[in-house]
Amino acid sequence: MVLGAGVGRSAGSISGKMMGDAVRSVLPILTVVAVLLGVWMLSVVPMNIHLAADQAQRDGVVVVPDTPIARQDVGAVALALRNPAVVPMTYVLDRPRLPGPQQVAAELWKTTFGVKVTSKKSLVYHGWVTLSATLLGFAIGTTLGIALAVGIVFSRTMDLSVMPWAIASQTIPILALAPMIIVMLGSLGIQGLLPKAIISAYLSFFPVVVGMVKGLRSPDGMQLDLLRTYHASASQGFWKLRLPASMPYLFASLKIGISAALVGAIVGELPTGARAGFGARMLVGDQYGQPLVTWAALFAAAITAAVLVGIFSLAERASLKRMGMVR
Amino acid sequence: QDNDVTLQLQWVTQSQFAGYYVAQDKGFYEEEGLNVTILPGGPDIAPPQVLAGGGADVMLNWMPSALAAREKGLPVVNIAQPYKTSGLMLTCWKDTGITSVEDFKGKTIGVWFFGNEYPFLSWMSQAGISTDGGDDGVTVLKQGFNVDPLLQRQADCISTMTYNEYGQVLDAGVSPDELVTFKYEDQGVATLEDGMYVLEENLNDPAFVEKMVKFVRASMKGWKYAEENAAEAAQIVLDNDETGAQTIEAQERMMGEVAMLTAGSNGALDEADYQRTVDTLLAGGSDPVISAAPEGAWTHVITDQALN
Amino acid sequence: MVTSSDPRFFENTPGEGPLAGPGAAPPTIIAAKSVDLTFQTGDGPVHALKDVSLDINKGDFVSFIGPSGCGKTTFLRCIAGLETPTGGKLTVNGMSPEEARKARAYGYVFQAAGLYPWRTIGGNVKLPLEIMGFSKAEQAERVARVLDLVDLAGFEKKFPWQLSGGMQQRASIARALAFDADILLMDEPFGALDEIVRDHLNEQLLQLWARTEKTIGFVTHSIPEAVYLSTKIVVMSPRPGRITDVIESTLPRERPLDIRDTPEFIAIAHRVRDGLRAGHADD
Amino acid sequence: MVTSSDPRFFENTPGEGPLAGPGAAPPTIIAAKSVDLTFQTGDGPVHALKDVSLDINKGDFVSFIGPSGCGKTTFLRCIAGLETPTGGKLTVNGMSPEEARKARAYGYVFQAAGLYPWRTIGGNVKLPLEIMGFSKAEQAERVARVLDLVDLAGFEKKFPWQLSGGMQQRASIARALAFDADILLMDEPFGALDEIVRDHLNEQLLQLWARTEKTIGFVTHSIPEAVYLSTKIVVMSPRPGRITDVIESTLPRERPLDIRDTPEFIAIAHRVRDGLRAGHADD
Amino acid sequence: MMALVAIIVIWGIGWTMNLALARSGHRSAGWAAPLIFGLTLLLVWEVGVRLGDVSPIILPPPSAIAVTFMASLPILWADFAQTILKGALTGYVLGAVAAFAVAVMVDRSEFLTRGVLPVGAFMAALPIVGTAPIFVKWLGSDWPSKAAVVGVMVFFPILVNTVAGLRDTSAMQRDLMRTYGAGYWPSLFKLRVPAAMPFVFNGLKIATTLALIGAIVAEFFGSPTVGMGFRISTSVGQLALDLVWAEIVVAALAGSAFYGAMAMIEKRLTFWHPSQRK
Ligand SMILES: Nc1ncnc2c1ncn2[C@@H]1O[C@H](COP(=O)(O)OP(=O)(O)OP(=O)(O)O)[C@@H](O)[C@H]1O
Ligand SMILES: Nc1ncnc2c1ncn2[C@@H]1O[C@H](COP(=O)(O)OP(=O)(O)OP(=O)(O)O)[C@@H](O)[C@H]1O
Ligand SMILES: Cc1ncc(C[n+]2csc(CCO)c2C)c(N)n1
Ligand SMILES: [Mg+2]
Ligand SMILES: [Mg+2]
Repeated sequence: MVLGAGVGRSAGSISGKMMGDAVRSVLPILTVVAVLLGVWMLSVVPMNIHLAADQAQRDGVVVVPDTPIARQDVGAVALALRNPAVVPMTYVLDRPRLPGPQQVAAELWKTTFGVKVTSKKSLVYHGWVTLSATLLGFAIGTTLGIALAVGIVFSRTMDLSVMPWAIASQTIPILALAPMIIVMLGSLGIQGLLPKAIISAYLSFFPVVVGMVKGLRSPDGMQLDLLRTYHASASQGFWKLRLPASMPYLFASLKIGISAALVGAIVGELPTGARAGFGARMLVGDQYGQPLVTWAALFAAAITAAVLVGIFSLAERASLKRMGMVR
Repeated sequence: QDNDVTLQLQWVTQSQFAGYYVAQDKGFYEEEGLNVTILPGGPDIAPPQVLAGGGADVMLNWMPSALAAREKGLPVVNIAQPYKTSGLMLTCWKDTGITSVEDFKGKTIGVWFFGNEYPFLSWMSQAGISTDGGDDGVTVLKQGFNVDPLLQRQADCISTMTYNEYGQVLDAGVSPDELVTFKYEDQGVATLEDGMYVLEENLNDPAFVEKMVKFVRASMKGWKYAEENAAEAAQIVLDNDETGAQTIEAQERMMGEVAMLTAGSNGALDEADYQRTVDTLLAGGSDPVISAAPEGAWTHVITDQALN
Repeated sequence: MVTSSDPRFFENTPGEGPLAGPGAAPPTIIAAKSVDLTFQTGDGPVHALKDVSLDINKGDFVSFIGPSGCGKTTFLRCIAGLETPTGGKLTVNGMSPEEARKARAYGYVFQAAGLYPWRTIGGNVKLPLEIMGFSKAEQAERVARVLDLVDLAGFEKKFPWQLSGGMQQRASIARALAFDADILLMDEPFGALDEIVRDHLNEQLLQLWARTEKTIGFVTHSIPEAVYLSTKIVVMSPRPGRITDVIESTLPRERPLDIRDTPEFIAIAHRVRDGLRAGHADD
Repeated sequence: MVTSSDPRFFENTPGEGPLAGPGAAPPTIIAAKSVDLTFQTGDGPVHALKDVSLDINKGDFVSFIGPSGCGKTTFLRCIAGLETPTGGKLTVNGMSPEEARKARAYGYVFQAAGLYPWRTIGGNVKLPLEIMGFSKAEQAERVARVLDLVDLAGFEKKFPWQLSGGMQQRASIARALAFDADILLMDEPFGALDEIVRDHLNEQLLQLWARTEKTIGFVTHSIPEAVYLSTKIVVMSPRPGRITDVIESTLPRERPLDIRDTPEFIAIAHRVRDGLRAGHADD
Repeated sequence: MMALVAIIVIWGIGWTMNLALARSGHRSAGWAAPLIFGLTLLLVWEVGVRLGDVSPIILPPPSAIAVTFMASLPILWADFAQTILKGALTGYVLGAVAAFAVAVMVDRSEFLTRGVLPVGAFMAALPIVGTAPIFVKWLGSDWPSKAAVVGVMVFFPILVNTVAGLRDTSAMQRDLMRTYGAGYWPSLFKLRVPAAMPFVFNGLKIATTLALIGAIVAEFFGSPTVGMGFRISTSVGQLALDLVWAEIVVAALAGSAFYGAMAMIEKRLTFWHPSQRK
């Protein structure tokens, strides 16, 4: 969790810092992405060479060794070296073990910009299906998480009794509980968005609780003592000390919470009948042997999360700056 | 409403369930005055559970799974059986040297679980092959939702349906010559697949029975239409697939294969098929899937009315 | 060791308390009887206060002086109800320190500034006023006034980390003065300030005290400061922390800065220094 | 405003630096020429140092005194290479402060103690010794010695938060003394200490300085302390932070405590006070 | 209706007991309060299921789960060993070591930090539903693929926390190191690593629950015929919900123990941190 990571400490000019920050981040990110793409490109050959060799042989190319079973015993790199002609094929397989980045990019492009956004083939359409459950779940989860954290910080009873069970709740594999939740809600007549949102909330509330408990408890002894000398009420202590002190933690929690909510919404799409959304795309892409569909949905989901997290980062910067907590 | 029927499928939208989608799309249900909701399934949906929870009125299920649920205390009853023949088979690489059941020993085999493992377990126990691994038994893998374990050669054989996964193996570029298949039908261990089941207690309600009569009648009409108009049926299925990831080629081929399995049935359960299924399940030796022949696990009440 | 004059000069007679009329002996506000406090630490208990008895009357200006670690901070915290003695009895206005705290009897200046980093200097000073429900106009007026008093006018909008150490300390003094508590407890408030500012603030503090009849508890390390400000100087000694001398000042209440050159002043300072030295010799 | 004597008394002649033989004028160690430093803050720049020029020779004991916020800490940090001036030139031992820092030329005592909370007092003092690769035996020996020097023997195993403010401050002094750097930079090291300990540590520091010929930069708010310790007193003034006076002490190097009553001492103190007061009047 | 009343009454009693316990400040409160809370929860569940006539194939009562649990110990143990000991722990250690190494590496340069953190965040948002099938395809059905899924899942929280922790030093603490002219390694081991510990443990604690979920859920996408995820999904299909819940109990116990162990180590290593002091 990013707890406390939000508190910037670097010295430097404040004016124009946000712009400068964004710009200064572009090059490093591009560099890291470029390195990862390079590694990815390189990995494609060994990952796919056996499949490509099988395919090539079926297409009439001479491959050594000349039976699939014999090739099983040859290392990927060795096989590639002995059959250089097959190497280019590893980048264009229909069902690769590891698709080339260009294949994923093409699929992403095609299903995002190449079709109408209302079409079932559009990732924008599926993105919205997933996103709506995510946002609802996130709202539920965050509200619940903050409420629990406040309860835990202010009530010793809740602190003692609830926290261990909140931890235990997270060790329960959600995918195992999900069908039961769906069935139970279904028998109560609740269908559609809400069941997915509940699973999403279940995954997102925990990081928020942990982060906010830590944040609400972050004021040091002297800061608390000061309020004691004023005989401030508990609610004043909350609004004037604990809440502002917890802001960096809150944003860190929100950023983790929103990714967790997205993962939850996707996970929730399987037991709700995998009809639409990123999760359904991943599943069906996997089941019908279309790895590109799966990979594209996977990346689309991660990009969505990155955008959501980015939005919170901006909000974080803006409000921490207003609070004088970014230097 | 009293005309509402909810149907729980046992997998995602595909031509395996074409009859129901066709009946819906062609207005057959509407003609009967029914308002039908079709719930797609998925890797995480146990139709009997949905039925028990009141989430659906009718479910599709494989008979072994339904009979096992009955033994577990969920009294489900087969009211119609549109699938006459089993489409389940094991598909193996030929180059593993497997030619007969005996050759399975020492091999790794992918099996679907989630209530779909019963036919395989019965078969193995009838063949006297242990499923706990070792040289004299088979190593069982819980198979995911695709045919990768075979393609990646992590398994020597995997479970496939004639109408779906087998085609996917071929789509991956594998030629049938490279494969050996074992159809459960041919091995004499076939069990009934994709029947319609309802809760026993509901059958005491005449209104429900009447609704089911209409439902089965319309569904069978849908099935027969689908068998005759495979391309159109496949297109209807495709239209109903909300994921947008299915292809028309795959669904057309699936429809063709499915039609061969449904062809022999008018919807009524054939008692002989039922008996063979029960016998297979009971033959499980030390580890039978069901412990005693079930009573009242099926009824002709609905089909008798629907088909006349 | 220097034996002290009896600190329990006035007996604490609660009935008489804050109600006593003018002319009568000023009522006892803070009464400590054999206060003990032991901290439990990883390697054994630390006896921070032992058998501390002291009466402070309304309008007293009491300085605490002593080697570092002798329990000055700890005792001040006990008075403010921030620490609970493990033995003895301590009353404030006839109530327990807890209750007095709840009646908002204290303004407290901590040894470190302890400003809230998310509030500007002005916002920090305003904090107690918000909590105690002053009107907006009153808040603004008071903030301006006390910031001016500590020479921080113009820094209202800065954040704490943009100020030097001494400026932060002054802001925290302003914060404690803002709401006019009856009892002011100050833990080395002027430690980080230079002599000139210190003199200035000393004068301001004396004026404030004379004007308002506040009761002040004041920790300092400076002997002249203690003598200049106090009506009563409490000398403490460490291990275990205890009072070794209580000196009643004979200086008049009216104190120009050059009182520091009078023989009387020097005599008192001398006695304090002797007490301090004795405390050190104990080690 | 008081015009200062020219601080650039000795011209900085690098070649002569630390190499100059005995008898020669002591070499210039720290040379600041028109150092400027401006902080950018949310509401406008703060001119913390403006046109600061100063030479410090080997073996000098230089005190910095001035109202809070006048840039004492900032200048000390510049010398230590912890802050980079935005203008002017600053060299230490002929190198940039950065380089001197990397050559471990400094022992630095910060205005706040800044002990590492996960280390005991002993562990904190040992830290620089570990980093600089002293032998285990040497480490133990030195830790014991400097802790004794600051009167903290017996607290070796305590953690920082178990000590009073003054004790923490002393621990941080011990830490800076432990490894015998050539240049000691101390930012109000004795601010939280009482007069007795302060006198004691002042004496110790003078002895150490006399014995080791260290060069010392020392920030203080106490005029007597500055006069008692220094060979050179630098008076600063705020807004913008600048040097207003540099006073070369005429006191002998040998300084018993009672030198503080001599007319010479009082005269210097007077000059410092005037300088300080002038700085305040500027506001 | 009756069930509802009974549930409310039981809940009230449990909560009152806890209130009293917390007020008393008794030393046993630390373990007794969650226990009472848990027992209350179980009782509510049992009574709710029985009075509400909930089918056991939807939600079995705790008593039935307990019986199954005791009867299935060998199965549960085998599954535990496969999923937790092999899959989750291996992945957890691999992910943690990798995250720590990358954090330390990246921490040397502002450039790399700016580049790696967003990319890491991107990785954290890869849902297990997508990654698990891919790793099963690459590494097979047995535990290595589960360890990989776990490794990927725990990598990011630990990375982010370690990076944040390595920077969570005050300006003065860093300046002190600078005045010593301390090189990279001394200031890493003597300042940044100790200062990072509270954060690192934050990450490690959160990662414990992730590791468990990851290892179990990944088995849904292919596994040998042993393992907690395998058992759960298979048993759901067989409507053996009591066994499902027995596995969930194992998961919750193992997860809490794992988390507790981390919290205990944290307590011992970061005793100096304000949040641990009181
Ligand atoms: N929280 C604590 N835990 C353990 N020991 C403590 C704690 N607070 C203070 N002490 C110990 O109590 C003694 C008195 O400390 P106190 O802070 O009252 O001293 P002080 O007189 O204010 O010193 P200074 O002038 O240095 O601030 C010291 O020995 C200190 O080590
Ligand atoms: N990081 C910073 N950002 C902005 N302004 C700063 C910063 N540090 C110091 N200043 C400003 O620079 C000026 C000089 O500060 P400095 O800390 O050097 O004062 P000082 O002489 O040490 O004061 P004191 O005696 O109170 O410690 C002050 O006006 C202060 O507000
Ligand atoms: C978790 C799970 N695994 C396997 C099946 C078996 N199954 C029954 S029908 C069908 C579709 C074939 O194309 C499949 C895969 C299932 N229902 N649920
Ligand atoms: Mg103190
Ligand atoms: Mg300073």
